[in-house]
Amino acid sequence: MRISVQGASFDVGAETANFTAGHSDMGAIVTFTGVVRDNDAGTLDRMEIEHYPGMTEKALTEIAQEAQTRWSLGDVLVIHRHGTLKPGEMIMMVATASRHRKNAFEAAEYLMDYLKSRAPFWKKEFTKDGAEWVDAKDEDETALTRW
Amino acid sequence: MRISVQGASFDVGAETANFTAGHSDMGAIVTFTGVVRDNDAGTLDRMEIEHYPGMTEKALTEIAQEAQTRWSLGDVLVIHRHGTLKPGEMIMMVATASRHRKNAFEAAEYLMDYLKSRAPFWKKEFTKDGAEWVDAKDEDETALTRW
Amino acid sequence: MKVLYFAWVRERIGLPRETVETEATTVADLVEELRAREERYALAFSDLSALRVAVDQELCEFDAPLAGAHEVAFFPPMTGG
Amino acid sequence: MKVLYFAWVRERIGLPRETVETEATTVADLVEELRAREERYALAFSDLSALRVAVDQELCEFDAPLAGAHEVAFFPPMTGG
Repeated sequence: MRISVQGASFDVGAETANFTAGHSDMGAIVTFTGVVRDNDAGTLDRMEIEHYPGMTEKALTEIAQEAQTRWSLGDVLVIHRHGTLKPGEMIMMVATASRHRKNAFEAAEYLMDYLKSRAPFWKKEFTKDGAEWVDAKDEDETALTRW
Repeated sequence: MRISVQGASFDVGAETANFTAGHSDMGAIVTFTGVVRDNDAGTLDRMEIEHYPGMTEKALTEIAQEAQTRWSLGDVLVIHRHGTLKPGEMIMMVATASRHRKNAFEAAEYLMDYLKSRAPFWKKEFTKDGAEWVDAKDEDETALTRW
Repeated sequence: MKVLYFAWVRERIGLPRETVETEATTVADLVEELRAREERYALAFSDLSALRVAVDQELCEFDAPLAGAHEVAFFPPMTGG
Repeated sequence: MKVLYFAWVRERIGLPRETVETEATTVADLVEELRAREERYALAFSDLSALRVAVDQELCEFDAPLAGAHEVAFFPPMTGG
Protein backbone atom coordinates (compact mmCIF):
# COMPACT_ATOMS: atom_id res chain seq x y z
CA MET A 1 0.00 0.00 0.00
CA ARG A 2 1.28 3.44 -0.86
CA ILE A 3 -0.34 6.77 0.03
CA SER A 4 1.17 9.96 -1.31
CA VAL A 5 -0.06 13.50 -0.64
CA GLN A 6 2.07 15.77 -2.77
CA GLY A 7 2.26 19.16 -4.42
CA ALA A 8 4.27 17.85 -7.37
CA SER A 9 2.69 16.36 -10.46
CA PHE A 10 2.86 12.60 -10.97
CA ASP A 11 3.40 10.39 -14.00
CA VAL A 12 0.20 8.38 -14.38
CA GLY A 13 1.84 6.09 -16.94
CA ALA A 14 4.83 5.24 -14.77
CA GLU A 15 2.64 4.83 -11.68
CA THR A 16 0.26 2.52 -13.52
CA ALA A 17 3.09 0.50 -15.04
CA ASN A 18 4.85 0.10 -11.66
CA PHE A 19 1.67 -0.81 -9.86
CA THR A 20 0.64 -3.36 -12.49
CA ALA A 21 4.09 -4.94 -12.84
CA GLY A 22 4.29 -5.49 -9.11
CA HIS A 23 1.25 -7.76 -8.98
CA SER A 24 1.53 -10.77 -11.23
CA ASP A 25 -0.41 -12.83 -8.68
CA MET A 26 -3.36 -10.49 -9.16
CA GLY A 27 -5.52 -10.87 -12.26
CA ALA A 28 -7.25 -7.49 -12.15
CA ILE A 29 -5.88 -3.97 -11.89
CA VAL A 30 -8.18 -0.93 -11.86
CA THR A 31 -7.00 2.67 -11.90
CA PHE A 32 -8.94 5.90 -11.59
CA THR A 33 -7.35 9.22 -12.52
CA GLY A 34 -8.95 12.58 -11.76
CA VAL A 35 -8.18 15.46 -14.10
CA VAL A 36 -8.88 19.18 -13.56
CA ARG A 37 -11.71 19.83 -15.97
CA ASP A 38 -12.41 23.30 -17.28
CA ASN A 39 -15.78 24.79 -16.28
CA ASP A 40 -18.64 24.79 -18.79
CA ALA A 41 -17.91 28.39 -19.81
CA GLY A 42 -14.27 27.47 -20.48
CA THR A 43 -13.02 30.24 -18.17
CA LEU A 44 -11.20 28.28 -15.48
CA ASP A 45 -7.75 29.73 -14.95
CA ARG A 46 -6.64 27.43 -12.15
CA MET A 47 -7.75 25.40 -9.16
CA GLU A 48 -6.17 25.60 -5.71
CA ILE A 49 -6.43 22.58 -3.47
CA GLU A 50 -6.04 23.14 0.24
CA HIS A 51 -5.58 20.25 2.61
CA TYR A 52 -5.03 19.45 6.28
CA PRO A 53 -1.46 18.12 6.57
CA GLY A 54 -1.32 15.17 8.93
CA MET A 55 -5.04 14.42 8.89
CA THR A 56 -4.99 13.98 5.11
CA GLU A 57 -2.44 11.17 5.20
CA LYS A 58 -4.22 9.61 8.17
CA ALA A 59 -7.65 9.73 6.51
CA LEU A 60 -6.36 8.35 3.20
CA THR A 61 -4.51 5.56 4.99
CA GLU A 62 -7.63 4.57 6.92
CA ILE A 63 -9.75 4.60 3.75
CA ALA A 64 -7.17 2.53 1.86
CA GLN A 65 -6.79 0.02 4.71
CA GLU A 66 -10.55 -0.42 4.91
CA ALA A 67 -10.70 -1.06 1.15
CA GLN A 68 -7.78 -3.50 1.30
CA THR A 69 -9.41 -5.53 4.06
CA ARG A 70 -12.94 -5.43 2.71
CA TRP A 71 -12.05 -6.54 -0.82
CA SER A 72 -8.94 -8.64 0.00
CA LEU A 73 -6.84 -6.46 -2.26
CA GLY A 74 -3.33 -7.41 -3.22
CA ASP A 75 -2.37 -3.76 -3.16
CA VAL A 76 -3.70 -0.19 -3.12
CA LEU A 77 -2.21 3.07 -4.35
CA VAL A 78 -3.54 6.55 -3.58
CA ILE A 79 -1.88 9.72 -4.88
CA HIS A 80 -3.51 13.10 -4.26
CA ARG A 81 -2.07 16.50 -5.06
CA HIS A 82 -2.57 19.82 -3.34
CA GLY A 83 -1.63 23.34 -4.37
CA THR A 84 -2.22 25.04 -7.70
CA LEU A 85 -3.39 23.03 -10.71
CA LYS A 86 -4.28 24.10 -14.24
CA PRO A 87 -7.07 22.60 -16.39
CA GLY A 88 -5.89 19.31 -17.86
CA GLU A 89 -3.54 18.56 -14.96
CA MET A 90 -4.04 15.36 -13.01
CA ILE A 91 -5.28 15.86 -9.45
CA MET A 92 -5.17 12.35 -8.13
CA MET A 93 -5.19 8.67 -8.89
CA VAL A 94 -6.08 5.45 -7.14
CA ALA A 95 -5.17 1.92 -8.17
CA THR A 96 -6.40 -1.43 -6.85
CA ALA A 97 -5.08 -4.94 -7.47
CA SER A 98 -7.27 -7.95 -6.89
CA ARG A 99 -7.60 -11.53 -8.05
CA HIS A 100 -10.92 -10.79 -9.74
CA ARG A 101 -12.31 -7.77 -11.54
CA LYS A 102 -15.40 -7.25 -9.42
CA ASN A 103 -13.38 -6.60 -6.27
CA ALA A 104 -10.89 -4.36 -8.05
CA PHE A 105 -13.70 -2.20 -9.48
CA GLU A 106 -15.72 -2.01 -6.28
CA ALA A 107 -12.71 -1.15 -4.16
CA ALA A 108 -11.66 1.63 -6.54
CA GLU A 109 -15.16 3.10 -6.46
CA TYR A 110 -15.20 2.86 -2.68
CA LEU A 111 -11.85 4.67 -2.47
CA MET A 112 -13.13 7.44 -4.73
CA ASP A 113 -16.42 7.84 -2.88
CA TYR A 114 -14.66 8.09 0.46
CA LEU A 115 -11.82 10.33 -0.55
CA LYS A 116 -14.30 12.73 -2.19
CA SER A 117 -16.15 13.34 1.07
CA ARG A 118 -13.95 12.10 3.91
CA ALA A 119 -10.41 13.18 3.06
CA PRO A 120 -9.69 16.79 4.10
CA PHE A 121 -9.22 18.50 0.75
CA TRP A 122 -10.98 21.67 -0.39
CA LYS A 123 -11.00 23.00 -3.94
CA LYS A 124 -11.17 26.64 -4.96
CA GLU A 125 -11.69 27.61 -8.57
CA PHE A 126 -10.19 30.79 -10.02
CA THR A 127 -11.58 32.48 -13.11
CA LYS A 128 -10.99 36.01 -14.38
CA ASP A 129 -14.21 36.96 -12.57
CA GLY A 130 -12.96 35.85 -9.18
CA ALA A 131 -12.55 32.81 -6.98
CA GLU A 132 -15.06 30.39 -5.54
CA TRP A 133 -14.89 27.40 -3.22
CA VAL A 134 -16.28 24.27 -4.81
CA ASP A 135 -19.39 23.12 -2.95
CA ALA A 136 -19.65 19.54 -1.77
CA LYS A 137 -22.31 17.71 -3.75
CA ASP A 138 -25.24 15.98 -2.08
CA GLU A 139 -24.73 13.08 -4.48
CA ASP A 140 -21.19 12.57 -3.17
CA GLU A 141 -22.52 12.24 0.37
CA THR A 142 -25.31 9.95 -0.86
CA ALA A 143 -22.75 7.77 -2.67
CA LEU A 144 -21.34 6.71 0.72
CA THR A 145 -24.60 5.08 1.78
CA ARG A 146 -24.10 2.19 -0.63
CA TRP A 147 -21.04 0.86 1.18
CA MET B 1 -12.02 5.26 -29.89
CA ARG B 2 -9.28 2.73 -30.46
CA ILE B 3 -9.65 -1.06 -30.64
CA SER B 4 -6.57 -3.20 -30.96
CA VAL B 5 -6.45 -6.99 -31.21
CA GLN B 6 -2.81 -7.94 -31.17
CA GLY B 7 -0.36 -10.72 -30.48
CA ALA B 8 2.33 -8.35 -29.22
CA SER B 9 2.56 -7.17 -25.64
CA PHE B 10 1.53 -3.60 -24.83
CA ASP B 11 2.91 -0.94 -22.50
CA VAL B 12 0.16 -0.29 -19.96
CA GLY B 13 1.98 2.78 -18.66
CA ALA B 14 2.39 4.42 -22.05
CA GLU B 15 -1.16 3.51 -23.07
CA THR B 16 -2.59 4.95 -19.85
CA ALA B 17 -0.48 8.11 -20.12
CA ASN B 18 -1.48 8.68 -23.76
CA PHE B 19 -5.13 8.04 -23.09
CA THR B 20 -5.22 10.33 -20.07
CA ALA B 21 -3.25 13.15 -21.67
CA GLY B 22 -5.58 13.24 -24.64
CA HIS B 23 -8.63 14.12 -22.55
CA SER B 24 -8.25 17.30 -20.56
CA ASP B 25 -11.95 18.02 -21.06
CA MET B 26 -12.78 14.82 -19.22
CA GLY B 27 -12.53 14.76 -15.43
CA ALA B 28 -12.47 11.01 -14.94
CA ILE B 29 -10.32 8.27 -16.46
CA VAL B 30 -10.77 4.61 -15.51
CA THR B 31 -8.54 1.78 -16.69
CA PHE B 32 -8.81 -1.95 -16.21
CA THR B 33 -5.88 -4.23 -16.91
CA GLY B 34 -6.15 -8.01 -16.99
CA VAL B 35 -3.09 -10.03 -16.04
CA VAL B 36 -2.45 -13.77 -16.54
CA ARG B 37 -2.69 -15.11 -13.02
CA ASP B 38 -1.03 -18.36 -12.07
CA ASN B 39 -3.40 -21.14 -11.00
CA ASP B 40 -3.84 -21.90 -7.30
CA ALA B 41 -1.32 -24.74 -7.45
CA GLY B 42 1.25 -22.43 -9.02
CA THR B 43 1.77 -24.78 -11.95
CA LEU B 44 0.60 -22.67 -14.90
CA ASP B 45 3.23 -22.74 -17.60
CA ARG B 46 1.40 -20.62 -20.16
CA MET B 47 -1.96 -19.61 -21.53
CA GLU B 48 -2.91 -19.67 -25.19
CA ILE B 49 -5.60 -17.33 -26.38
CA GLU B 50 -7.39 -18.22 -29.58
CA HIS B 51 -9.66 -15.73 -31.31
CA TYR B 52 -11.82 -15.30 -34.40
CA PRO B 53 -10.04 -12.78 -36.62
CA GLY B 54 -12.52 -10.37 -38.12
CA MET B 55 -15.35 -11.10 -35.73
CA THR B 56 -13.18 -10.15 -32.75
CA GLU B 57 -12.56 -6.62 -34.00
CA LYS B 58 -16.20 -6.30 -35.01
CA ALA B 59 -17.52 -7.48 -31.62
CA LEU B 60 -15.14 -5.27 -29.64
CA THR B 61 -16.03 -2.25 -31.78
CA GLU B 62 -19.75 -2.83 -31.23
CA ILE B 63 -19.26 -3.22 -27.47
CA ALA B 64 -17.12 -0.08 -27.30
CA GLN B 65 -19.56 1.96 -29.39
CA GLU B 66 -22.46 0.89 -27.20
CA ALA B 67 -20.51 1.96 -24.09
CA GLN B 68 -19.52 5.26 -25.65
CA THR B 69 -23.12 6.12 -26.53
CA ARG B 70 -24.70 4.86 -23.35
CA TRP B 71 -22.35 6.70 -20.98
CA SER B 72 -21.52 9.70 -23.21
CA LEU B 73 -17.84 8.83 -23.04
CA GLY B 74 -15.21 11.20 -24.32
CA ASP B 75 -13.15 8.22 -25.44
CA VAL B 76 -12.74 4.45 -25.15
CA LEU B 77 -9.70 2.22 -25.57
CA VAL B 78 -9.74 -1.57 -25.83
CA ILE B 79 -6.57 -3.65 -26.27
CA HIS B 80 -6.79 -7.45 -26.24
CA ARG B 81 -3.99 -9.87 -26.96
CA HIS B 82 -4.09 -13.34 -28.46
CA GLY B 83 -1.44 -16.05 -28.72
CA THR B 84 0.83 -17.37 -26.00
CA LEU B 85 1.06 -15.57 -22.65
CA LYS B 86 3.03 -16.36 -19.51
CA PRO B 87 1.84 -15.80 -15.91
CA GLY B 88 2.29 -12.13 -15.04
CA GLU B 89 1.83 -10.94 -18.62
CA MET B 90 -0.92 -8.49 -19.41
CA ILE B 91 -3.75 -9.92 -21.50
CA MET B 92 -5.85 -6.85 -22.11
CA MET B 93 -6.82 -3.40 -20.99
CA VAL B 94 -9.74 -1.06 -21.37
CA ALA B 95 -9.85 2.67 -20.63
CA THR B 96 -12.79 5.06 -20.43
CA ALA B 97 -12.84 8.86 -20.28
CA SER B 98 -15.87 10.69 -18.96
CA ARG B 99 -16.79 13.99 -17.36
CA HIS B 100 -17.76 12.28 -14.12
CA ARG B 101 -16.45 9.24 -12.29
CA LYS B 102 -19.69 7.28 -12.11
CA ASN B 103 -19.96 7.01 -15.89
CA ALA B 104 -16.29 6.18 -16.35
CA PHE B 105 -16.53 3.32 -13.82
CA GLU B 106 -19.82 1.93 -15.10
CA ALA B 107 -18.70 2.01 -18.72
CA ALA B 108 -15.44 0.19 -17.88
CA GLU B 109 -17.34 -2.51 -16.01
CA TYR B 110 -19.78 -2.83 -18.90
CA LEU B 111 -16.89 -3.22 -21.36
CA MET B 112 -15.33 -5.92 -19.20
CA ASP B 113 -18.59 -7.81 -18.68
CA TYR B 114 -19.31 -7.83 -22.39
CA LEU B 115 -15.87 -8.65 -23.65
CA LYS B 116 -15.66 -11.55 -21.19
CA SER B 117 -18.68 -13.28 -22.68
CA ARG B 118 -19.38 -11.71 -26.07
CA ALA B 119 -16.01 -11.22 -27.73
CA PRO B 120 -14.73 -14.37 -29.48
CA PHE B 121 -11.70 -15.28 -27.39
CA TRP B 122 -10.98 -18.69 -25.87
CA LYS B 123 -8.33 -19.41 -23.26
CA LYS B 124 -6.41 -22.64 -22.88
CA GLU B 125 -4.19 -23.23 -19.87
CA PHE B 126 -1.05 -25.35 -20.09
CA THR B 127 0.54 -27.01 -17.07
CA LYS B 128 3.07 -29.81 -16.95
CA ASP B 129 0.10 -32.17 -16.51
CA GLY B 130 -1.53 -31.15 -19.76
CA ALA B 131 -3.75 -28.53 -21.29
CA GLU B 132 -7.30 -27.49 -20.55
CA TRP B 133 -9.76 -25.03 -22.06
CA VAL B 134 -10.95 -22.47 -19.54
CA ASP B 135 -14.67 -22.88 -18.92
CA ALA B 136 -16.96 -19.88 -19.20
CA LYS B 137 -18.29 -18.95 -15.77
CA ASP B 138 -22.00 -18.74 -15.04
CA GLU B 139 -21.29 -15.56 -13.07
CA ASP B 140 -19.85 -13.91 -16.19
CA GLU B 141 -23.07 -14.62 -18.08
CA THR B 142 -25.11 -13.44 -15.12
CA ALA B 143 -23.09 -10.21 -14.97
CA LEU B 144 -24.60 -9.17 -18.31
CA THR B 145 -28.13 -9.08 -16.92
CA ARG B 146 -27.41 -5.92 -14.94
CA TRP B 147 -26.93 -3.77 -18.02
CA MET C 1 -20.60 -22.08 -47.24
CA LYS C 2 -17.47 -21.41 -45.16
CA VAL C 3 -17.69 -23.20 -41.81
CA LEU C 4 -15.27 -22.34 -38.98
CA TYR C 5 -14.52 -24.12 -35.72
CA PHE C 6 -12.79 -22.69 -32.67
CA ALA C 7 -11.30 -23.93 -29.40
CA TRP C 8 -12.35 -27.50 -28.44
CA VAL C 9 -14.84 -27.65 -31.32
CA ARG C 10 -11.89 -27.18 -33.66
CA GLU C 11 -9.89 -29.81 -31.78
CA ARG C 12 -12.69 -32.39 -31.81
CA ILE C 13 -13.47 -31.94 -35.47
CA GLY C 14 -9.76 -31.76 -36.26
CA LEU C 15 -9.74 -28.76 -38.53
CA PRO C 16 -10.17 -24.99 -38.18
CA ARG C 17 -12.30 -24.37 -41.25
CA GLU C 18 -13.78 -26.04 -44.29
CA THR C 19 -16.07 -25.30 -47.20
CA VAL C 20 -19.34 -27.15 -47.01
CA GLU C 21 -21.80 -27.73 -49.84
CA THR C 22 -25.21 -27.46 -48.22
CA GLU C 23 -28.85 -26.72 -48.87
CA ALA C 24 -29.50 -26.19 -45.14
CA THR C 25 -31.84 -23.25 -44.51
CA THR C 26 -31.08 -22.83 -40.79
CA VAL C 27 -28.07 -23.32 -38.54
CA ALA C 28 -29.87 -26.26 -36.91
CA ASP C 29 -30.26 -27.94 -40.32
CA LEU C 30 -26.56 -27.43 -41.01
CA VAL C 31 -25.72 -28.95 -37.63
CA GLU C 32 -27.82 -32.02 -38.50
CA GLU C 33 -25.97 -32.44 -41.78
CA LEU C 34 -22.59 -32.14 -40.07
CA ARG C 35 -23.56 -34.54 -37.29
CA ALA C 36 -24.50 -37.16 -39.88
CA ARG C 37 -21.08 -36.98 -41.52
CA GLU C 38 -18.71 -38.62 -39.06
CA GLU C 39 -18.29 -39.54 -35.43
CA ARG C 40 -15.99 -36.56 -34.71
CA TYR C 41 -18.73 -34.18 -35.89
CA ALA C 42 -21.39 -36.02 -33.91
CA LEU C 43 -19.16 -35.71 -30.86
CA ALA C 44 -18.47 -32.02 -31.35
CA PHE C 45 -22.16 -31.25 -31.78
CA SER C 46 -23.49 -33.67 -29.16
CA ASP C 47 -24.59 -30.95 -26.75
CA LEU C 48 -25.70 -27.73 -28.42
CA SER C 49 -26.21 -26.02 -25.06
CA ALA C 50 -22.40 -26.08 -24.73
CA LEU C 51 -21.99 -24.38 -28.11
CA ARG C 52 -22.38 -20.92 -29.55
CA VAL C 53 -22.79 -20.01 -33.19
CA ALA C 54 -22.11 -16.93 -35.30
CA VAL C 55 -23.44 -16.34 -38.80
CA ASP C 56 -21.37 -13.89 -40.80
CA GLN C 57 -19.55 -12.95 -37.57
CA GLU C 58 -22.68 -12.08 -35.59
CA LEU C 59 -23.76 -14.25 -32.66
CA CYS C 60 -27.13 -15.86 -33.26
CA GLU C 61 -29.43 -18.68 -32.17
CA PHE C 62 -29.38 -22.18 -33.64
CA ASP C 63 -32.70 -21.55 -35.39
CA ALA C 64 -31.22 -18.61 -37.32
CA PRO C 65 -31.75 -18.69 -41.12
CA LEU C 66 -28.78 -19.24 -43.42
CA ALA C 67 -30.21 -17.43 -46.48
CA GLY C 68 -27.43 -15.32 -47.96
CA ALA C 69 -24.91 -16.33 -45.30
CA HIS C 70 -21.25 -16.72 -46.27
CA GLU C 71 -19.68 -17.87 -43.03
CA VAL C 72 -20.88 -19.92 -40.07
CA ALA C 73 -18.72 -20.42 -36.98
CA PHE C 74 -19.16 -22.87 -34.10
CA PHE C 75 -17.39 -22.50 -30.78
CA PRO C 76 -17.77 -22.91 -27.02
CA PRO C 77 -18.89 -20.01 -24.79
CA MET C 78 -16.31 -17.24 -25.02
CA THR C 79 -13.74 -16.58 -22.31
CA GLY C 80 -12.18 -13.22 -23.09
CA GLY C 81 -10.96 -10.55 -20.71
CA MET D 1 -5.82 23.98 22.56
CA LYS D 2 -4.67 24.29 18.97
CA VAL D 3 -7.56 25.38 16.75
CA LEU D 4 -7.29 25.14 12.95
CA TYR D 5 -9.46 26.60 10.21
CA PHE D 6 -9.58 25.55 6.56
CA ALA D 7 -11.04 26.82 3.28
CA TRP D 8 -13.71 29.52 3.69
CA VAL D 9 -13.74 29.11 7.47
CA ARG D 10 -10.08 30.13 7.44
CA GLU D 11 -10.86 33.05 5.13
CA ARG D 12 -13.77 34.32 7.23
CA ILE D 13 -11.88 34.12 10.48
CA GLY D 14 -8.79 35.50 8.82
CA LEU D 15 -6.20 33.07 10.12
CA PRO D 16 -5.28 29.41 9.58
CA ARG D 17 -4.61 28.44 13.19
CA GLU D 18 -4.42 29.80 16.69
CA THR D 19 -3.91 28.63 20.24
CA VAL D 20 -7.02 29.05 22.37
CA GLU D 21 -7.20 28.97 26.14
CA THR D 22 -10.43 27.19 26.92
CA GLU D 23 -12.29 25.19 29.54
CA ALA D 24 -14.82 23.96 26.98
CA THR D 25 -15.70 20.29 27.49
CA THR D 26 -17.30 19.71 24.08
CA VAL D 27 -16.78 21.00 20.56
CA ALA D 28 -20.13 22.78 20.80
CA ASP D 29 -18.97 24.64 23.94
CA LEU D 30 -15.79 25.69 22.14
CA VAL D 31 -17.86 26.94 19.21
CA GLU D 32 -19.95 29.04 21.63
CA GLU D 33 -16.82 30.61 23.10
CA LEU D 34 -15.42 31.39 19.65
CA ARG D 35 -18.73 32.83 18.43
CA ALA D 36 -18.79 35.20 21.38
CA ARG D 37 -15.36 36.60 20.55
CA GLU D 38 -15.86 38.68 17.43
CA GLU D 39 -18.17 39.19 14.50
CA ARG D 40 -15.89 37.26 12.10
CA TYR D 41 -16.11 34.18 14.34
CA ALA D 42 -19.88 34.58 14.71
CA LEU D 43 -20.10 34.76 10.92
CA ALA D 44 -17.88 31.70 10.34
CA PHE D 45 -19.89 29.64 12.83
CA SER D 46 -23.36 30.98 11.96
CA ASP D 47 -24.53 27.72 10.36
CA LEU D 48 -23.05 24.59 11.89
CA SER D 49 -24.79 22.37 9.32
CA ALA D 50 -22.40 23.86 6.75
CA LEU D 51 -19.39 22.93 8.88
CA ARG D 52 -17.45 19.81 9.75
CA VAL D 53 -15.14 19.31 12.70
CA ALA D 54 -12.19 17.06 13.48
CA VAL D 55 -10.75 16.48 16.96
CA ASP D 56 -7.15 15.32 16.89
CA GLN D 57 -7.49 14.71 13.14
CA GLU D 58 -10.55 12.47 13.40
CA LEU D 59 -13.92 13.62 12.06
CA CYS D 60 -16.51 13.86 14.83
CA GLU D 61 -19.83 15.40 15.78
CA PHE D 62 -20.26 18.82 17.40
CA ASP D 63 -21.23 17.20 20.70
CA ALA D 64 -17.88 15.34 20.87
CA PRO D 65 -15.97 15.73 24.16
CA LEU D 66 -12.70 17.68 24.22
CA ALA D 67 -11.14 15.90 27.21
CA GLY D 68 -7.48 15.25 26.37
CA ALA D 69 -7.76 16.79 22.90
CA HIS D 70 -4.81 18.69 21.47
CA GLU D 71 -6.14 19.91 18.16
CA VAL D 72 -9.57 20.91 16.88
CA ALA D 73 -10.16 21.79 13.23
CA PHE D 74 -13.18 23.45 11.60
CA PHE D 75 -13.84 23.35 7.89
CA PRO D 76 -16.58 23.06 5.25
CA PRO D 77 -17.60 19.69 3.78
CA MET D 78 -14.62 18.19 2.00
CA THR D 79 -14.25 18.21 -1.78
CA GLY D 80 -11.39 15.86 -2.60
CA GLY D 81 -10.96 13.56 -5.54
